[in-house]
Amino acid sequence: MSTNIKYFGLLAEITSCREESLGNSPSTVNELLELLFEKYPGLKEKDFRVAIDQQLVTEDARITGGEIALLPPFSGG
Amino acid sequence: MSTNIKYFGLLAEITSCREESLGNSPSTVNELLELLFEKYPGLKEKDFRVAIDQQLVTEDARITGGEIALLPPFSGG
Amino acid sequence: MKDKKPKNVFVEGAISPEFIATSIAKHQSKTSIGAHDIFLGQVRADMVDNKTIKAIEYTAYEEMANNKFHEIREATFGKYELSCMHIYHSLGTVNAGEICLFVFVSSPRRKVVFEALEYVVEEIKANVPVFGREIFEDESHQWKVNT
Amino acid sequence: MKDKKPKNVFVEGAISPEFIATSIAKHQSKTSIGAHDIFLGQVRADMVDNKTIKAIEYTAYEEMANNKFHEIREATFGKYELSCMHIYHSLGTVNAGEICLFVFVSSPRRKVVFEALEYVVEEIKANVPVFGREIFEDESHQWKVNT
Repeated sequence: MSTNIKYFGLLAEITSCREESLGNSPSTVNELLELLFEKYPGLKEKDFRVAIDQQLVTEDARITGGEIALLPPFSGG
Repeated sequence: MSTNIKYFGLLAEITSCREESLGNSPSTVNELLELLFEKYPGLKEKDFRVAIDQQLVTEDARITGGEIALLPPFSGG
Repeated sequence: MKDKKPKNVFVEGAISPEFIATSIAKHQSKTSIGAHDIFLGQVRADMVDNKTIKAIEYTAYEEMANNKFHEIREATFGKYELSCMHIYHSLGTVNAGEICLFVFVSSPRRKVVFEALEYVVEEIKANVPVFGREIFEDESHQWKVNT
Repeated sequence: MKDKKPKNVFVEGAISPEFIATSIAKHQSKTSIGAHDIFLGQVRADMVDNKTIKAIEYTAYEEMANNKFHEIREATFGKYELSCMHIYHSLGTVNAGEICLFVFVSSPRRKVVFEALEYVVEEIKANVPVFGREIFEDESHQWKVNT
Protein backbone atom coordinates (compact mmCIF):
# COMPACT_ATOMS: atom_id res chain seq x y z
CA MET A 1 0.00 0.00 0.00
CA SER A 2 1.37 3.40 -0.93
CA THR A 3 0.73 6.58 1.04
CA ASN A 4 -0.56 9.72 -0.67
CA ILE A 5 0.46 13.04 0.79
CA LYS A 6 -0.65 16.58 -0.03
CA TYR A 7 1.46 19.63 0.78
CA PHE A 8 0.04 23.11 1.13
CA GLY A 9 1.32 26.67 1.16
CA LEU A 10 4.88 27.12 2.32
CA LEU A 11 5.32 23.35 2.66
CA ALA A 12 4.64 22.80 -1.05
CA GLU A 13 7.47 25.23 -1.76
CA ILE A 14 9.86 23.19 0.36
CA THR A 15 8.85 19.88 -1.18
CA SER A 16 8.53 21.41 -4.67
CA CYS A 17 5.34 19.46 -5.15
CA ARG A 18 1.73 19.63 -4.04
CA GLU A 19 1.10 15.93 -3.88
CA GLU A 20 3.15 12.76 -3.95
CA SER A 21 2.95 9.07 -3.31
CA LEU A 22 5.45 7.45 -0.93
CA GLY A 23 6.54 3.92 -1.88
CA ASN A 24 6.93 2.64 1.67
CA SER A 25 4.02 2.76 4.11
CA PRO A 26 4.73 4.26 7.51
CA SER A 27 2.30 3.01 10.13
CA THR A 28 2.13 6.14 12.29
CA VAL A 29 2.37 9.87 11.71
CA ASN A 30 5.64 9.87 13.65
CA GLU A 31 7.16 7.37 11.24
CA LEU A 32 5.87 9.36 8.30
CA LEU A 33 7.44 12.55 9.63
CA GLU A 34 10.80 10.82 10.11
CA LEU A 35 10.74 9.78 6.46
CA LEU A 36 9.75 13.25 5.30
CA PHE A 37 12.33 15.07 7.44
CA GLU A 38 15.00 12.92 5.85
CA LYS A 39 13.71 13.61 2.35
CA TYR A 40 13.03 17.35 2.97
CA PRO A 41 15.28 18.63 5.77
CA GLY A 42 13.71 22.08 5.40
CA LEU A 43 10.38 20.75 6.71
CA LYS A 44 11.84 20.13 10.12
CA GLU A 45 11.96 23.73 11.23
CA LYS A 46 8.48 24.55 9.95
CA ASP A 47 5.32 24.76 11.97
CA PHE A 48 2.60 22.54 10.52
CA ARG A 49 -0.18 20.12 11.37
CA VAL A 50 -1.13 16.78 9.86
CA ALA A 51 -4.60 15.78 8.70
CA ILE A 52 -5.77 12.31 7.75
CA ASP A 53 -8.94 12.31 5.69
CA GLN A 54 -9.40 15.99 6.52
CA GLN A 55 -9.23 15.47 10.28
CA LEU A 56 -6.33 16.94 12.22
CA VAL A 57 -4.42 14.20 14.03
CA THR A 58 -1.59 13.97 16.57
CA GLU A 59 1.82 12.49 15.89
CA ASP A 60 0.97 9.12 17.40
CA ALA A 61 -2.02 8.62 15.09
CA ARG A 62 -1.99 5.39 13.07
CA ILE A 63 -1.99 5.55 9.30
CA THR A 64 -4.30 3.02 7.69
CA GLY A 65 -4.67 4.55 4.26
CA GLY A 66 -6.66 7.65 3.47
CA GLU A 67 -5.55 11.09 2.34
CA ILE A 68 -2.74 12.65 4.33
CA ALA A 69 -2.17 16.41 4.27
CA LEU A 70 0.55 18.61 5.75
CA LEU A 71 -0.91 21.98 6.65
CA PRO A 72 1.05 25.10 7.60
CA PRO A 73 -0.64 27.69 9.85
CA PHE A 74 -3.98 28.76 8.40
CA SER A 75 -4.14 32.29 7.07
CA GLY A 76 -7.53 32.73 5.49
CA GLY A 77 -9.50 35.95 5.43
CA MET B 1 -41.38 86.92 24.67
CA SER B 2 -43.14 83.97 23.06
CA THR B 3 -42.02 80.38 23.39
CA ASN B 4 -41.60 78.15 20.33
CA ILE B 5 -42.25 74.47 20.77
CA LYS B 6 -41.71 71.55 18.38
CA TYR B 7 -43.61 68.28 18.70
CA PHE B 8 -42.38 64.99 17.24
CA GLY B 9 -43.79 61.59 16.44
CA LEU B 10 -46.76 60.50 18.50
CA LEU B 11 -46.80 63.85 20.32
CA ALA B 12 -47.42 65.76 17.09
CA GLU B 13 -50.46 63.55 16.57
CA ILE B 14 -51.82 64.52 19.98
CA THR B 15 -51.22 68.23 19.49
CA SER B 16 -52.24 68.08 15.82
CA CYS B 17 -49.30 70.31 14.99
CA ARG B 18 -45.55 70.00 14.62
CA GLU B 19 -44.66 73.42 15.89
CA GLU B 20 -46.41 76.25 17.71
CA SER B 21 -45.77 79.46 19.52
CA LEU B 22 -47.18 79.91 23.04
CA GLY B 23 -48.28 83.43 23.87
CA ASN B 24 -47.32 83.35 27.53
CA SER B 25 -43.78 82.57 28.61
CA PRO B 26 -43.33 79.88 31.23
CA SER B 27 -40.05 80.28 33.10
CA THR B 28 -39.34 76.60 33.76
CA VAL B 29 -40.00 73.32 31.98
CA ASN B 30 -42.39 72.39 34.80
CA GLU B 31 -44.48 75.49 34.17
CA LEU B 32 -44.45 74.78 30.45
CA LEU B 33 -45.67 71.23 31.00
CA GLU B 34 -48.52 72.43 33.21
CA LEU B 35 -49.66 74.72 30.41
CA LEU B 36 -49.36 71.97 27.81
CA PHE B 37 -51.15 69.32 29.88
CA GLU B 38 -54.07 71.71 30.24
CA LYS B 39 -54.13 72.41 26.51
CA TYR B 40 -53.52 68.78 25.46
CA PRO B 41 -54.73 66.40 28.19
CA GLY B 42 -53.60 63.44 26.06
CA LEU B 43 -49.94 64.44 26.52
CA LYS B 44 -50.07 63.69 30.23
CA GLU B 45 -50.04 59.92 29.89
CA LYS B 46 -47.30 59.88 27.27
CA ASP B 47 -43.63 59.18 27.84
CA PHE B 48 -41.46 61.97 26.46
CA ARG B 49 -38.40 64.11 27.09
CA VAL B 50 -37.83 67.82 26.67
CA ALA B 51 -34.92 69.39 24.81
CA ILE B 52 -33.93 73.06 24.85
CA ASP B 53 -31.68 74.02 21.96
CA GLN B 54 -31.18 70.31 21.19
CA GLN B 55 -30.01 69.43 24.70
CA LEU B 56 -32.15 67.15 26.84
CA VAL B 57 -33.13 68.92 30.07
CA THR B 58 -34.87 68.02 33.33
CA GLU B 59 -38.21 69.41 34.46
CA ASP B 60 -36.67 72.03 36.70
CA ALA B 61 -34.65 73.57 33.85
CA ARG B 62 -35.18 77.29 33.29
CA ILE B 63 -36.50 78.51 29.95
CA THR B 64 -34.74 81.62 28.70
CA GLY B 65 -35.70 81.46 25.04
CA GLY B 66 -34.28 79.00 22.55
CA GLU B 67 -35.95 76.15 20.70
CA ILE B 68 -37.98 73.77 22.84
CA ALA B 69 -38.78 70.26 21.61
CA LEU B 70 -40.95 67.49 23.04
CA LEU B 71 -39.49 64.12 22.09
CA PRO B 72 -41.18 60.73 22.46
CA PRO B 73 -39.00 57.63 22.87
CA PHE B 74 -36.44 57.39 20.07
CA SER B 75 -36.99 54.60 17.61
CA GLY B 76 -34.40 55.00 14.89
CA GLY B 77 -32.81 52.14 12.97
CA MET C 1 -10.44 61.11 9.11
CA LYS C 2 -12.48 63.08 11.66
CA ASP C 3 -15.07 65.51 10.44
CA LYS C 4 -15.06 68.84 12.11
CA LYS C 5 -18.74 69.62 11.70
CA PRO C 6 -21.94 67.58 11.57
CA LYS C 7 -22.87 66.34 8.14
CA ASN C 8 -26.27 65.19 7.02
CA VAL C 9 -26.76 61.53 7.80
CA PHE C 10 -30.30 61.37 6.43
CA VAL C 11 -31.31 60.08 3.05
CA GLU C 12 -34.81 60.24 1.59
CA GLY C 13 -36.46 56.82 1.47
CA ALA C 14 -34.81 53.40 1.54
CA ILE C 15 -31.06 52.81 1.28
CA SER C 16 -30.43 50.72 -1.84
CA PRO C 17 -28.00 47.80 -2.19
CA GLU C 18 -26.34 49.75 -5.02
CA PHE C 19 -25.69 52.68 -2.69
CA ILE C 20 -24.00 50.26 -0.28
CA ALA C 21 -21.95 48.72 -3.11
CA THR C 22 -20.76 52.16 -4.19
CA SER C 23 -19.74 52.95 -0.64
CA ILE C 24 -17.77 49.68 -0.40
CA ALA C 25 -16.11 50.30 -3.77
CA LYS C 26 -14.92 53.74 -2.65
CA HIS C 27 -12.84 52.04 0.05
CA GLN C 28 -10.82 49.93 -2.37
CA SER C 29 -8.30 52.73 -2.81
CA LYS C 30 -7.73 52.80 0.97
CA THR C 31 -5.21 49.99 1.08
CA SER C 32 -4.37 50.31 4.77
CA ILE C 33 -7.83 48.92 5.56
CA GLY C 34 -7.98 45.19 6.34
CA ALA C 35 -11.46 44.82 7.80
CA HIS C 36 -14.87 46.34 7.21
CA ASP C 37 -17.95 45.74 9.32
CA ILE C 38 -21.36 46.82 8.06
CA PHE C 39 -24.65 46.93 9.92
CA LEU C 40 -27.90 47.14 7.97
CA GLY C 41 -31.26 47.74 9.62
CA GLN C 42 -34.09 46.29 7.54
CA VAL C 43 -37.80 46.99 8.05
CA ARG C 44 -39.60 43.87 9.30
CA ALA C 45 -43.11 42.94 8.20
CA ASP C 46 -44.13 42.21 11.80
CA MET C 47 -47.63 41.05 12.49
CA VAL C 48 -49.55 42.82 15.29
CA ASP C 49 -53.15 41.83 16.09
CA ASN C 50 -53.47 40.08 12.72
CA LYS C 51 -52.30 43.12 10.78
CA THR C 52 -48.96 43.21 8.98
CA ILE C 53 -46.60 46.18 8.93
CA LYS C 54 -46.00 47.20 5.34
CA ALA C 55 -43.71 50.19 5.87
CA ILE C 56 -42.16 52.53 8.42
CA GLU C 57 -42.35 56.28 7.95
CA TYR C 58 -39.40 57.97 9.61
CA THR C 59 -39.28 61.50 10.91
CA ALA C 60 -36.54 63.11 12.97
CA TYR C 61 -35.60 66.20 14.88
CA GLU C 62 -33.03 66.64 12.14
CA GLU C 63 -30.71 69.30 13.54
CA MET C 64 -30.46 67.56 16.90
CA ALA C 65 -30.14 64.15 15.23
CA ASN C 66 -27.28 65.26 12.99
CA ASN C 67 -25.54 66.74 16.02
CA LYS C 68 -26.01 63.47 17.90
CA PHE C 69 -24.68 61.46 14.97
CA HIS C 70 -21.69 63.76 14.96
CA GLU C 71 -21.12 63.29 18.71
CA ILE C 72 -21.35 59.53 18.24
CA ARG C 73 -18.78 59.69 15.43
CA GLU C 74 -16.38 61.73 17.55
CA ALA C 75 -16.81 59.47 20.57
CA THR C 76 -16.28 56.36 18.45
CA PHE C 77 -13.10 57.69 16.82
CA GLY C 78 -11.93 58.54 20.35
CA LYS C 79 -12.52 55.02 21.64
CA TYR C 80 -11.51 52.90 18.63
CA GLU C 81 -8.70 53.00 16.05
CA LEU C 82 -10.81 53.28 12.94
CA SER C 83 -9.79 54.22 9.41
CA CYS C 84 -13.26 55.51 8.62
CA MET C 85 -16.91 55.44 9.54
CA HIS C 86 -20.10 56.19 7.63
CA ILE C 87 -23.67 56.42 8.88
CA TYR C 88 -26.82 56.78 6.80
CA HIS C 89 -30.40 56.76 8.09
CA SER C 90 -33.61 56.96 6.09
CA LEU C 91 -36.30 59.60 6.42
CA GLY C 92 -39.76 59.18 4.93
CA THR C 93 -41.22 55.87 3.86
CA VAL C 94 -39.23 52.62 3.90
CA ASN C 95 -41.12 49.49 2.89
CA ALA C 96 -40.82 46.13 4.66
CA GLY C 97 -37.71 44.37 3.36
CA GLU C 98 -35.94 47.63 2.58
CA ILE C 99 -32.97 49.08 4.43
CA CYS C 100 -33.37 52.08 6.75
CA LEU C 101 -29.98 52.19 8.54
CA PHE C 102 -26.49 51.66 7.13
CA VAL C 103 -23.48 51.86 9.45
CA PHE C 104 -20.04 51.15 7.99
CA VAL C 105 -16.78 51.03 9.97
CA SER C 106 -13.30 50.15 8.70
CA SER C 107 -9.94 49.52 10.31
CA PRO C 108 -6.58 47.96 9.52
CA ARG C 109 -7.51 45.02 11.80
CA ARG C 110 -10.68 43.18 12.54
CA LYS C 111 -11.06 43.13 16.34
CA VAL C 112 -11.81 46.80 16.57
CA VAL C 113 -14.48 46.89 13.85
CA PHE C 114 -16.69 44.42 15.70
CA GLU C 115 -16.59 46.45 18.90
CA ALA C 116 -16.92 49.81 17.21
CA LEU C 117 -19.88 48.81 15.03
CA GLU C 118 -21.95 47.50 17.91
CA TYR C 119 -21.12 50.61 19.94
CA VAL C 120 -22.24 52.93 17.13
CA VAL C 121 -25.49 51.06 16.47
CA GLU C 122 -26.45 50.98 20.15
CA GLU C 123 -25.65 54.68 20.52
CA ILE C 124 -27.82 55.51 17.53
CA LYS C 125 -30.74 53.49 18.83
CA ALA C 126 -30.51 55.09 22.28
CA ASN C 127 -29.58 58.69 21.61
CA VAL C 128 -30.68 59.92 18.21
CA PRO C 129 -34.14 61.55 17.97
CA VAL C 130 -35.61 59.56 15.11
CA PHE C 131 -39.20 58.36 15.20
CA GLY C 132 -40.71 55.48 13.27
CA ARG C 133 -44.38 55.31 12.39
CA GLU C 134 -45.29 51.73 11.52
CA ILE C 135 -47.92 51.59 8.78
CA PHE C 136 -50.16 48.54 8.47
CA GLU C 137 -51.65 47.20 5.28
CA ASP C 138 -54.99 48.82 6.10
CA GLU C 139 -53.26 52.21 6.51
CA SER C 140 -53.72 52.24 10.29
CA HIS C 141 -50.52 52.80 12.22
CA GLN C 142 -48.65 52.52 15.51
CA TRP C 143 -45.47 54.15 16.76
CA LYS C 144 -42.31 52.03 16.72
CA VAL C 145 -40.65 51.28 20.05
CA ASN C 146 -36.99 50.24 20.13
CA THR C 147 -36.08 47.25 22.27
CA MET D 1 -32.39 27.57 6.72
CA LYS D 2 -29.73 24.95 7.43
CA ASP D 3 -27.88 23.33 4.59
CA LYS D 4 -27.55 19.62 4.82
CA LYS D 5 -24.32 19.26 2.89
CA PRO D 6 -21.22 21.40 2.42
CA LYS D 7 -21.46 23.87 -0.42
CA ASN D 8 -18.60 25.56 -2.16
CA VAL D 9 -17.60 28.71 -0.32
CA PHE D 10 -14.77 29.61 -2.68
CA VAL D 11 -14.91 32.12 -5.49
CA GLU D 12 -12.17 32.71 -8.02
CA GLY D 13 -10.43 36.04 -7.47
CA ALA D 14 -11.70 39.09 -5.59
CA ILE D 15 -15.26 39.49 -4.30
CA SER D 16 -16.80 42.52 -6.01
CA PRO D 17 -18.99 45.19 -4.38
CA GLU D 18 -21.65 44.30 -6.97
CA PHE D 19 -21.64 40.69 -5.78
CA ILE D 20 -22.23 41.94 -2.24
CA ALA D 21 -25.03 44.26 -3.40
CA THR D 22 -26.75 41.37 -5.17
CA SER D 23 -26.51 39.29 -2.03
CA ILE D 24 -28.05 42.10 0.05
CA ALA D 25 -30.82 42.63 -2.52
CA LYS D 26 -31.78 38.95 -2.37
CA HIS D 27 -32.67 39.41 1.29
CA GLN D 28 -35.25 42.10 0.69
CA SER D 29 -37.93 39.49 0.16
CA LYS D 30 -37.16 38.01 3.60
CA THR D 31 -39.29 40.41 5.60
CA SER D 32 -38.80 38.71 8.95
CA ILE D 33 -35.20 39.97 8.95
CA GLY D 34 -34.54 43.16 10.91
CA ALA D 35 -30.75 43.22 11.10
CA HIS D 36 -27.86 42.26 8.84
CA ASP D 37 -24.21 42.26 9.82
CA ILE D 38 -21.54 41.94 7.15
CA PHE D 39 -17.82 41.40 7.56
CA LEU D 40 -15.48 42.11 4.66
CA GLY D 41 -11.81 41.20 4.69
CA GLN D 42 -9.79 43.49 2.43
CA VAL D 43 -6.20 42.88 1.32
CA ARG D 44 -3.86 45.44 2.91
CA ALA D 45 -0.88 46.94 1.06
CA ASP D 46 1.36 46.40 4.08
CA MET D 47 4.96 47.45 3.89
CA VAL D 48 7.59 44.91 4.97
CA ASP D 49 11.30 45.79 4.78
CA ASN D 50 10.56 48.65 2.40
CA LYS D 51 8.56 46.46 0.03
CA THR D 52 4.82 46.80 -0.39
CA ILE D 53 2.38 43.92 -0.69
CA LYS D 54 0.50 44.23 -3.97
CA ALA D 55 -1.66 41.11 -3.78
CA ILE D 56 -2.38 37.90 -1.91
CA GLU D 57 -2.62 34.61 -3.74
CA TYR D 58 -4.92 32.23 -1.87
CA THR D 59 -4.82 28.47 -1.99
CA ALA D 60 -6.77 26.02 0.16
CA TYR D 61 -7.19 22.41 1.03
CA GLU D 62 -10.57 22.82 -0.61
CA GLU D 63 -12.44 19.67 0.44
CA MET D 64 -11.38 20.06 4.07
CA ALA D 65 -12.03 23.81 3.98
CA ASN D 66 -15.56 23.39 2.64
CA ASN D 67 -16.23 20.80 5.31
CA LYS D 68 -14.91 23.19 7.97
CA PHE D 69 -17.05 26.04 6.62
CA HIS D 70 -20.00 23.68 6.83
CA GLU D 71 -19.19 22.74 10.43
CA ILE D 72 -18.88 26.43 11.32
CA ARG D 73 -22.27 27.12 9.73
CA GLU D 74 -23.92 24.30 11.65
CA ALA D 75 -22.30 25.34 14.94
CA THR D 76 -23.33 28.96 14.40
CA PHE D 77 -26.95 28.09 13.64
CA GLY D 78 -26.87 25.93 16.77
CA LYS D 79 -25.63 28.78 18.96
CA TYR D 80 -27.48 31.77 17.50
CA GLU D 81 -31.01 32.42 16.22
CA LEU D 82 -30.15 33.45 12.68
CA SER D 83 -32.40 33.78 9.66
CA CYS D 84 -29.53 33.11 7.30
CA MET D 85 -25.78 33.08 6.85
CA HIS D 86 -23.52 33.31 3.80
CA ILE D 87 -19.76 32.88 3.55
CA TYR D 88 -17.56 33.52 0.51
CA HIS D 89 -13.77 33.30 0.38
CA SER D 90 -11.47 34.06 -2.53
CA LEU D 91 -9.04 31.66 -4.15
CA GLY D 92 -6.28 32.82 -6.49
CA THR D 93 -5.07 36.39 -6.72
CA VAL D 94 -6.69 39.26 -4.82
CA ASN D 95 -5.07 42.67 -5.21
CA ALA D 96 -4.49 45.11 -2.36
CA GLY D 97 -7.73 47.01 -1.74
CA GLU D 98 -9.88 44.15 -2.99
CA ILE D 99 -12.12 41.93 -0.88
CA CYS D 100 -11.14 38.34 -0.10
CA LEU D 101 -13.68 37.35 2.58
CA PHE D 102 -17.40 38.13 2.78
CA VAL D 103 -19.43 36.89 5.76
CA PHE D 104 -23.09 37.85 5.96
CA VAL D 105 -25.44 37.02 8.86
CA SER D 106 -29.07 38.07 9.29
CA SER D 107 -31.61 37.83 12.08
CA PRO D 108 -34.92 39.33 13.16
CA ARG D 109 -33.06 41.29 15.88
CA ARG D 110 -29.71 42.96 16.09
CA LYS D 111 -28.02 41.66 19.24
CA VAL D 112 -27.51 38.21 17.84
CA VAL D 113 -25.96 39.29 14.52
CA PHE D 114 -23.08 41.06 16.24
CA GLU D 115 -22.20 38.01 18.31
CA ALA D 116 -22.69 35.53 15.51
CA LEU D 117 -20.64 37.45 12.96
CA GLU D 118 -17.59 37.76 15.21
CA TYR D 119 -17.87 34.09 16.10
CA VAL D 120 -17.98 33.03 12.45
CA VAL D 121 -15.04 35.21 11.42
CA GLU D 122 -12.85 34.02 14.30
CA GLU D 123 -13.72 30.40 13.56
CA ILE D 124 -12.80 30.86 9.91
CA LYS D 125 -9.47 32.46 10.76
CA ALA D 126 -8.59 29.70 13.23
CA ASN D 127 -9.95 26.54 11.67
CA VAL D 128 -10.18 26.71 7.90
CA PRO D 129 -7.16 25.51 5.88
CA VAL D 130 -6.64 28.50 3.61
CA PHE D 131 -3.17 29.82 2.87
CA GLY D 132 -2.23 33.31 1.73
CA ARG D 133 0.91 34.03 -0.27
CA GLU D 134 1.69 37.72 -0.03
CA ILE D 135 3.18 39.02 -3.27
CA PHE D 136 5.38 42.12 -3.20
CA GLU D 137 5.77 44.63 -5.99
CA ASP D 138 9.08 43.05 -7.04
CA GLU D 139 7.34 39.63 -7.30
CA SER D 140 9.09 38.28 -4.22
CA HIS D 141 6.74 36.84 -1.62
CA GLN D 142 6.15 35.79 1.98
CA TRP D 143 3.52 33.59 3.58
CA LYS D 144 0.71 35.35 5.40
CA VAL D 145 0.36 34.73 9.13
CA ASN D 146 -2.96 35.42 10.85
CA THR D 147 -2.87 37.35 14.11
